[in-house]
Amino acid sequence: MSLGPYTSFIVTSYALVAAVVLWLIVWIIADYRRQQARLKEIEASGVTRRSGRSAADIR
Amino acid sequence: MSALAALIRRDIRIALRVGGGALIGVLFFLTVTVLMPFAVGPDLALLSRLGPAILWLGALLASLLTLDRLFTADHEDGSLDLIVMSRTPLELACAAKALAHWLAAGLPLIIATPILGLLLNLDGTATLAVAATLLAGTPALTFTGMIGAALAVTLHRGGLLLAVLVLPLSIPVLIFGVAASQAAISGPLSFGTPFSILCALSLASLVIGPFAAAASLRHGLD
Amino acid sequence: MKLTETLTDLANPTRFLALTARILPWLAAMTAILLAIGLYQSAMAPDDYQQGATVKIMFIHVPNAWLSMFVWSVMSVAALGTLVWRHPLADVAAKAAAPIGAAFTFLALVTGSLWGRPMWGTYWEWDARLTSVLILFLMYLGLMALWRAVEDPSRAARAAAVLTLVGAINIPIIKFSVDWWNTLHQPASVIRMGGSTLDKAFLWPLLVMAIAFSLLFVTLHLAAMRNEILRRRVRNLQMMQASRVAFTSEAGAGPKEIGAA
Amino acid sequence: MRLSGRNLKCVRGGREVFSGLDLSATSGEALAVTGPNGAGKTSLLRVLAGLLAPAEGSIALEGGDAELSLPEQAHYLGHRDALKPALSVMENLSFWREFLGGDTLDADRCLAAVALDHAAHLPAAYLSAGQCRRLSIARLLSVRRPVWLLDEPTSALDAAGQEMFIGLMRDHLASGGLIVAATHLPLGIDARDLRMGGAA
Repeated sequence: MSLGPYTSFIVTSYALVAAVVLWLIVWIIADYRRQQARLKEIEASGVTRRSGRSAADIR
Repeated sequence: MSALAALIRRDIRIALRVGGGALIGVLFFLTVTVLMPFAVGPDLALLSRLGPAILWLGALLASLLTLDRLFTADHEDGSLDLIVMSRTPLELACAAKALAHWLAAGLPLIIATPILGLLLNLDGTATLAVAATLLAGTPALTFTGMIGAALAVTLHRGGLLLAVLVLPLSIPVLIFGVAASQAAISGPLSFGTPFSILCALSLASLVIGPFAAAASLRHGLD
Repeated sequence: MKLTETLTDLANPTRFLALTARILPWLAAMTAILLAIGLYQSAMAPDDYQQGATVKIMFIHVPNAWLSMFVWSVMSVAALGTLVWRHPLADVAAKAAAPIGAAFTFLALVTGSLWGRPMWGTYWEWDARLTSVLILFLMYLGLMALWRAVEDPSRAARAAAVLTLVGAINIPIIKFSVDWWNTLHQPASVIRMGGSTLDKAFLWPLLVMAIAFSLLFVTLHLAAMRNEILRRRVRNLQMMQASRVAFTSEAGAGPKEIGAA
Repeated sequence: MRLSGRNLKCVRGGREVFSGLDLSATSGEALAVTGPNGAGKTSLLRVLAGLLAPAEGSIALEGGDAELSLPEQAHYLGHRDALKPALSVMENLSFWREFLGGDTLDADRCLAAVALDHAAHLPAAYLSAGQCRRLSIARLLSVRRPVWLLDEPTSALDAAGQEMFIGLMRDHLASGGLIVAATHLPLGIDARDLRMGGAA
């Protein structure tokens, strides 16, 4: 597969899209872990939700 | 010394947290710059000729408008009283606050410059020249703008009045900033002359700004 | 009837979280499969007789450009949900969509300018379509700044909803003005491409990629909404924690010893 | 240590707030400034704190650190709590502790003394008015200053909070500090009364 004289532009755009999408995914996963950790921490300190269920439980 | 470090850390932290204004300045810079071509037309040759001026005006307005709350926020919640009473000289505290503001709101403008240079069809050298002049010149904008921010505390109002007070003071910085960038792009002057004057202006404002702001704050509290 | 039932069902964040946890893996898998197919097809697509291989950039540029507008419409529906129906998940959806939409818009801009470089000779041309996307990007950033500026999410939600709807009404006006302003602009060829002039060899990969990216958005959006719900739980629990501190001290814990002070 | 003011006169916005005021307080002594609204209690405290210049008269602190001025040796607890809602309780306190400098006390212990130790990591935005006041009081403890200038210190505090604060003021006096407090409520500690506004 030859991409002609503009290979670098094509590769750069695909790489950029991959990078930004990956960054989004990583950010969302990291954010999820962070919120879960904070919920567990708060629950460990003895504060619970009114429903009595664990806040970190999402099922 | 640790008192000043604590003050700088606190101000940067507040600027970056929810409700802080650090990145809004960059957004303003971006918007103003994007607005310009709609006024002057999409002619790339014209835009690249006007580019440094547009970027400088955008940076000037962005750094000025974010200065509005520099002292009024501390005044409203009573922090300013304690800062005035403290063992740290008020001039140094003012300088620390201005430095924190420049780090949180001024530096991002310089980082955003290359992207905006691309939009205005500036080539690599021109973008670099504008970024260098902004790096040398924005401290002057922050430190002279700080005087207006301190006056805003005294006068119990900020916003447009602050802009009217400070904009004339920033004319020299604008002249030499744009002149230096133009010199780097097209000549005929050498880059060095206006650039060193720009640096001198920055250094002078580094001294004058804190003293004027501190004097204004001391007399302005009630 | 079915739809409203589902909507009220989803109004319960706990049930929403449970549903999300169940369908997210499937969505992610489907996105990955479709993306793989789309990428393979794009790689196999022939060169355009005018643009050469650069036409391959279209396969990622067009889906991103389409999403940049689609996400704003999703946010507009959510904004209506906040203002009119007061659906409890609406502002969560609106807030979670903004950064994702901004990312797709950014990608549309960058791929557009990389696509334009061979054609125009510069990275940026004040071309009507690109300029409109740039303004859309600025509006996304402004919306994100608005969300960040107000600490209380339900107060921020109403302001953001108004701004989103005003934006939705204004976007066509802005697009029209920019078109008019740009005397050098080319006819909006995305729609034309989708119609008669676009060869089938390009159409299929483009369609698959567009669906794959839309699924990617749905996946990311659901995950981000889940994060936002958890973030609000953290906030509520922290406020409960704060009020509980007051309660215990009122109950007579009194001052503790402070030693030598 | 002795804080004294002689023949103090304060003018604000062209209006004379008070004049011919004398006051003095020595180590271990509390001065309760009382009087109706508008009598100039807050103005007097701000004059003592160096935030307002007196139109006439002089203020002196004898027996303190000769290198430092009165405001630099004083804590001022005003109407406003000097807290940033974006920062956590701990960040707020440690900022003032580091910024004010001098003789500092462990921040955790200060928070424990005002019963905010469990809230250390919460954003200050979530605190109630009374809790904000407690956090301000923790600031007084975190850095040692011999003179406390307090403006309505117990407003917004609940009964337990007032009790706690009385204990802290007693400790401060016992360790040789002095207090000037503007208040219209009884302070709860033995204090000399400085009545303002009645004679003038």
